[in-house]
Amino acid sequence: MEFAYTPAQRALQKEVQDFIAKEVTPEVEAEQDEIGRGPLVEAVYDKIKANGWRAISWPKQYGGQDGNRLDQYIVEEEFARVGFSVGGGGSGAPTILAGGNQEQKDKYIAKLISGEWSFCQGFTEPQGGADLAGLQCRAVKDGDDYIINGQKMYTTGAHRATHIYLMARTDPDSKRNAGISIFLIPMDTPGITVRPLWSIQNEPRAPRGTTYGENRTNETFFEDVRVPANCLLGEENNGWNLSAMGLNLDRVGASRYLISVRRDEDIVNWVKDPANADLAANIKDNPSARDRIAECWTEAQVCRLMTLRSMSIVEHEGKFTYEGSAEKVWAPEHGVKTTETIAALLGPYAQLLNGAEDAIESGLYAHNVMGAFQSGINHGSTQIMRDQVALRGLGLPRSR
Amino acid sequence: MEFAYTPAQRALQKEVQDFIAKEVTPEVEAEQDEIGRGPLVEAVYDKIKANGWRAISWPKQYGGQDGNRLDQYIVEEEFARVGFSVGGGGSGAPTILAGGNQEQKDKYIAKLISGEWSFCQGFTEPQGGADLAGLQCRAVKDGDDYIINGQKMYTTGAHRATHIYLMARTDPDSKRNAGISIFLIPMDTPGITVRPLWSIQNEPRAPRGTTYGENRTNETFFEDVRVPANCLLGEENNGWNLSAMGLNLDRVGASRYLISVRRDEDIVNWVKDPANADLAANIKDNPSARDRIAECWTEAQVCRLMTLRSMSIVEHEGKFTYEGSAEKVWAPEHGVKTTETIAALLGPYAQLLNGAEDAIESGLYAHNVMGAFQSGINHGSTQIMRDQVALRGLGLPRSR
Amino acid sequence: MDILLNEEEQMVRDAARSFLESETSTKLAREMEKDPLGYPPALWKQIADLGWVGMCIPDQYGGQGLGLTYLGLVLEEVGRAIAPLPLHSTTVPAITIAEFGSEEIKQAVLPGVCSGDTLLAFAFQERDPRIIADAIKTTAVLEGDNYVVNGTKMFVDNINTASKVLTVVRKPGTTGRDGLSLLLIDTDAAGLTQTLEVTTAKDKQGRVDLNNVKVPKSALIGEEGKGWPIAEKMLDVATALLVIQMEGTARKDAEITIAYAKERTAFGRPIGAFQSVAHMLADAIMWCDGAQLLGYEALWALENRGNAGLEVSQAKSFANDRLLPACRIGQQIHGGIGFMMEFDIALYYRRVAASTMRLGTSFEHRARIAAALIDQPGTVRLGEPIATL
Amino acid sequence: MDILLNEEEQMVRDAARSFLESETSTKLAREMEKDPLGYPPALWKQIADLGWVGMCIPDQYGGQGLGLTYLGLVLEEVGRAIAPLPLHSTTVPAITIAEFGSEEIKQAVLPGVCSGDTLLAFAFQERDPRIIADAIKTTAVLEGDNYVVNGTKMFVDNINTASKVLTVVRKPGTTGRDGLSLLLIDTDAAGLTQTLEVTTAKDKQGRVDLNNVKVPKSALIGEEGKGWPIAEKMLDVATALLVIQMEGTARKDAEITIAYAKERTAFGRPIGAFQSVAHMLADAIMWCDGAQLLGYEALWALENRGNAGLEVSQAKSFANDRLLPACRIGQQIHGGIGFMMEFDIALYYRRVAASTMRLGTSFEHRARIAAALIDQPGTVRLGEPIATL
Repeated sequence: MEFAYTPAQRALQKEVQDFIAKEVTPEVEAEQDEIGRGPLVEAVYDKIKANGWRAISWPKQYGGQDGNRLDQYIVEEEFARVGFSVGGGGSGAPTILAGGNQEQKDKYIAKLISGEWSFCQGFTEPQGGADLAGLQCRAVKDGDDYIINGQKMYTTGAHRATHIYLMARTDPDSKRNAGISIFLIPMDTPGITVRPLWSIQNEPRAPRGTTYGENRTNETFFEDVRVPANCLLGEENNGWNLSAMGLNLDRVGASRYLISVRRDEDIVNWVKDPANADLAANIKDNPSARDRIAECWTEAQVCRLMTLRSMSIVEHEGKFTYEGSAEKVWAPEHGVKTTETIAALLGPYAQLLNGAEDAIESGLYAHNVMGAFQSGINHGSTQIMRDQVALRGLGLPRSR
Repeated sequence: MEFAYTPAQRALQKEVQDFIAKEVTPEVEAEQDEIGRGPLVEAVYDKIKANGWRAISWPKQYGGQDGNRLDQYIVEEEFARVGFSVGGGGSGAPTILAGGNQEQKDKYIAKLISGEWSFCQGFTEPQGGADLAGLQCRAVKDGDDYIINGQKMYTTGAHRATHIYLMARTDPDSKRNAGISIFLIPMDTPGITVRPLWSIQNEPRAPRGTTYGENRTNETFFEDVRVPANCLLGEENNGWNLSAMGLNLDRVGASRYLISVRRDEDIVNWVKDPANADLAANIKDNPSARDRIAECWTEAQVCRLMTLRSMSIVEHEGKFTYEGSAEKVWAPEHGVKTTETIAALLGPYAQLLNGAEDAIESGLYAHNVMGAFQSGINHGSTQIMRDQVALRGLGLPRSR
Repeated sequence: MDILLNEEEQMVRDAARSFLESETSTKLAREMEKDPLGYPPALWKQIADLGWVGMCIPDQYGGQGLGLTYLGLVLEEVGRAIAPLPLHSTTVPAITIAEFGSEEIKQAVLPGVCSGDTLLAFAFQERDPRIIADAIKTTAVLEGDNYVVNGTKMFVDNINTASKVLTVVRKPGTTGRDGLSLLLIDTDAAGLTQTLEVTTAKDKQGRVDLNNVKVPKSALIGEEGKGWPIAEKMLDVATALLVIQMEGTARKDAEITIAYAKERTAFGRPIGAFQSVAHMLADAIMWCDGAQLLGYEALWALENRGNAGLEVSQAKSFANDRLLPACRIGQQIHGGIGFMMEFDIALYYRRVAASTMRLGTSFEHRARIAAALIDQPGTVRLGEPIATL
Repeated sequence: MDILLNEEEQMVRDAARSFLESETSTKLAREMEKDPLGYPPALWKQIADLGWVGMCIPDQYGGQGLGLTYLGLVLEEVGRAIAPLPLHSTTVPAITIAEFGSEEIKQAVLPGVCSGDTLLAFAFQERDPRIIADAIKTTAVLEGDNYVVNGTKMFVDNINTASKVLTVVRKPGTTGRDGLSLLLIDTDAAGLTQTLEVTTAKDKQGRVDLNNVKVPKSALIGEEGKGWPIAEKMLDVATALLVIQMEGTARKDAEITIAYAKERTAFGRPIGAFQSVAHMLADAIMWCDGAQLLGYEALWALENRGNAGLEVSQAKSFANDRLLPACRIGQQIHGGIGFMMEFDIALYYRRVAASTMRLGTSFEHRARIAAALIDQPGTVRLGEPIATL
């Protein structure tokens, strides 16, 4: 039971903080806000990569440092706080490492963790959200190739990604979970079309740091897309198991943690800032508001501790039973609670979006109201996660 | 849309209030607290009966006044506030009126609504709580009689009741809901044994007015209990439908309403009472406590309005779809919330039970913590009630 | 006591619903979010002709002289349909003028309101957005026959199309509830500038800066310096009507979601067959019911009793606390699609979210409830009137 | 950073669990509720011999000199087993004496504590039960070599069996945090009377009336008038330990309920197969996990850092708010049987309910958290230490 970082971990954290203080200048931040990943931002990413920080916990042979997950977490947290995503490999690379053949590992992993390549996820379809097993996108073997037809929804980042991590049905007679395979497909393959889906954060655009502030996701269409057989990840018809692994890994970590708790820190710091004395007085001097802020803060600490528990389990090379799912219930619901509590405290100001003259913090809190609930839907709804806690954690019988 | 009583209703309410001010003397209250229904209390019940207040909404032919349900509600509320139960007939008489034959109506109803006779409920068994349909108590036809064997749990009041309203299986081959019948049986029938089940309110005894403050319920055993066939209510094997009707009627009304909201009033009045200035200051002057009290109060108003909605539906001779079930979700959950909120505000005093020297209000709030949750369990749990709202109110598919 | 709608009330509601179902749509609501006016004048004229704008205005000024509950039923339908109409923002000041204005002002203003020719707005909140008297800093100083007004009003709904704005002002040197007055200010007065905000509802709330604005003495509603009870009543009327309007929106959101839960399948059955989904929807409907019951009672009490502040604050704090979660359940059950700009359910969510933040936070309303319950002598009893302080 | 238990910690926990499983039972717990002492002296002697009482007391006084987290693990098991042992109430003042007492007092008192011969109690709360300095009204006046103590202490746990009670007193004329002192008072001193309360836990909390009680000067712990930091630390230690003890009880309650939900059938299947029941149980376990994680961190911070008030108040407010509902879920799922006196689940519920009410309400703890977060300069960040004020 050790609740503090080791001196080495502290030193790493400090090193990253110093780097950020020096490199993430107001100019870089302005570029982030205005155009996203422009030249200044890319230059910072290059330096991050040069420092080996994108892939501390990855094997050396793929460009990592054979380091541990907690060091990676420390680095990720610091960068996530300034809007940089340095979790090398996204959600695709861990699955390739676990389930790919050597050729695929050699081909993809180094490029993914360096950030040269990136995946978008092609799981959900118009007819199915949570129930991935009901998917209809088909991949039909044709000689040494597969021919793919279908439509994917919410392929976030598809317009920037180099590849798609696609789930398709390879056994047309299979029901539900069986008969599904994963394909790794370059986005420039002929027959792939990406169309934007604009979110409620689009007009006006949510400020940086908004929970689910993405203004855009996509629909991606596959029309007779021909790919070579080596695009198949792992065994044919084993995609369900591979993807389940990816989803599990997706539920814990710095970015998931921070999207649920950033507003807890923000509101306290906003209230304390003498520059806001005017509007914040109604919260700062109101015991009832203070009580609710303290309640949210305490819950945020539970989010933090649940995340650290997961990190500790990984350190021990232990197995998750329900802990990851519990985090994915607790943290999103907490994020919503804090968001709505702050909105209730700010009252009419919590309506004002980015660009409103009188908006607080560029409309951050108002945009958060529009986005926060999404973290309880994406990557496994809180309902499904509670089922998992009950089923795997408590050993209760399946309710279906 | 009329949210006030008519002048006639106000006058009735005033008449009852005046009666109570005069008749429910401190001596009567002391007797209630010490021995329950002693001679003084019985004398008041006799006067209540003489005033016709036990059965305003019942047909004149059975001793009622052909009055309306809202008048009955007005009277019931006033008496319930001082611990008198004047809802004539309990939960048995309405079912007999609806489903009994003329002989049974003539035999039972007048005596039930006058209070001369009373029923305890024999529904639940050791193996089944919510799932009444799984019951095992058997009634076997033997000539003109039935012979009954089985065991009933939570037969509250069985040691005082003159009769039991018993649910037993008459078709041994039937599954679940079918094959169940209702019997009306005198408690002094040979073969019936009543054993006390002591509740957590027993040592020490909960003070009057505690939500689920009953110190005792019972197990009732039936060993070769022989009853004549005319004890059967309605048709053989139709007991499920009859009892469902009774349960519906049981979910609304003054007593259900009051057990959920009494503490909302009590805590405000306790805080305001100058005699409590000492201990109440920490609540009275604490904006955070005031905020929570106001929140509970507002929810209590919703309980009140849901009850009035039900009364209005009855006035219109309308049909309930989900409104009764909604009340039975909302009000018990509210009662628990208020109880726990008050306990959180009172802190250590909310531990002190009846008889503790420093107990507040004879330990009312502490005993309420031990009892309040029971109102979300008895007569249909909140889970089952929410199912009903979804199924009948919203037309959602059955989840089983 | 019969809290259900009577036949006449049902008729008004049904008529409003069928009119709005045929004449408006969520498509129109979205178009109006981008429209500089924010409402279609022809539709406004139609509802004025139907008598909705003048519903609670006495006949002699062109109105129907009906009680506030009727207007509530219409606004519930406006909320349900998300009809882009400045009805709430016009009727609230009009009702206030009808109750407290001079005969001269009533004759000058109200017929135009009832006919649909004059749009109004009302302005109470300032930079400190609390709905208490202390928050009023905007000053009015009498100079000759004019008041000279200085200050800033915030969150003034539909200020862009109003020709007059009923504004709460303070005599310099006064504090608290003393010294407040209400002035009906021309929106084209020199020194008055407006800045529209960008809100989650994408409505037309604006900031109004008043810089030495000259307002004739005759524009005073009520007596000078004794405006607090008028302002409070105006806020109470505005708040109760807003509750019932937002409840209409939230209920429609829940109904759409219930229908979706019956149709959408996952894991081989309609998602509404999952107990967790069914229970969420049961909660959503019960929360709408609670807001509706409290809202109706508040409107009824405003119409039939003097002080209905308790009922109003109960209704708004409950609506704030429960209707956003009710709509969040809609989002949760719809999944990703509810996050998409073009999908209707997001429109309902945005609207209700914004309404929960307007006209007083739950904390403010509960502070008012607590003061009514605790800070005056005597005991309380549910169902008995309790005056706010 | 590794927040899981290490091997040594696991061993301590496992040993405590297996000892208590073999030596205690809920039957014993119920018997002790009616017993005048409230605990079995033989069992107490056994755990003293195992070193539990002196776990955090330095070796030179007969203790084991281990950190607070180890005692926490033992008390978590005591809570889990509902073992009727005055361990919490004795170790808290003993630890305080070991940290702040004079050498003379330590030598006089601690060896007897470690051996199990001396039971202690501690007394902070008064009629105004808030855990703030202002609530201390009990006075101590130095007259010659004795303090003369007058006042009333409330909710003093296991006062009936303690031979000494560590009592927080005030110098007359002082206010707030100034002028407080701690005195170790003999419970058989003339003028000290105790009155046991009747609590939902059916434990031995008592009121202590002090009427001109003479206490020798040598009984002072720390410096006269500078007792607040000592008292605060004592409360923090007591609170963190109580959190983890009550979490042990609540977790066992949840485990019993989970087992019940697997066995008990309704409508043709185990009730745990109903999604609503499954989700309730998932919540109960997550709430226990949250209280455990916060509780462990608070104990760790008390052991390893100076000011751990934030962590303590986080843990207690969360435990108060969530562990009673966790046990209520146990009652809800058990149905009527949970309301019966003789059924175990009611025992767990009563115990946790009482613990949620002791040593500070959620409102008090959150006020402390808010002050730490808001009322000092600088920014906050989760995971970084923040001192309470």
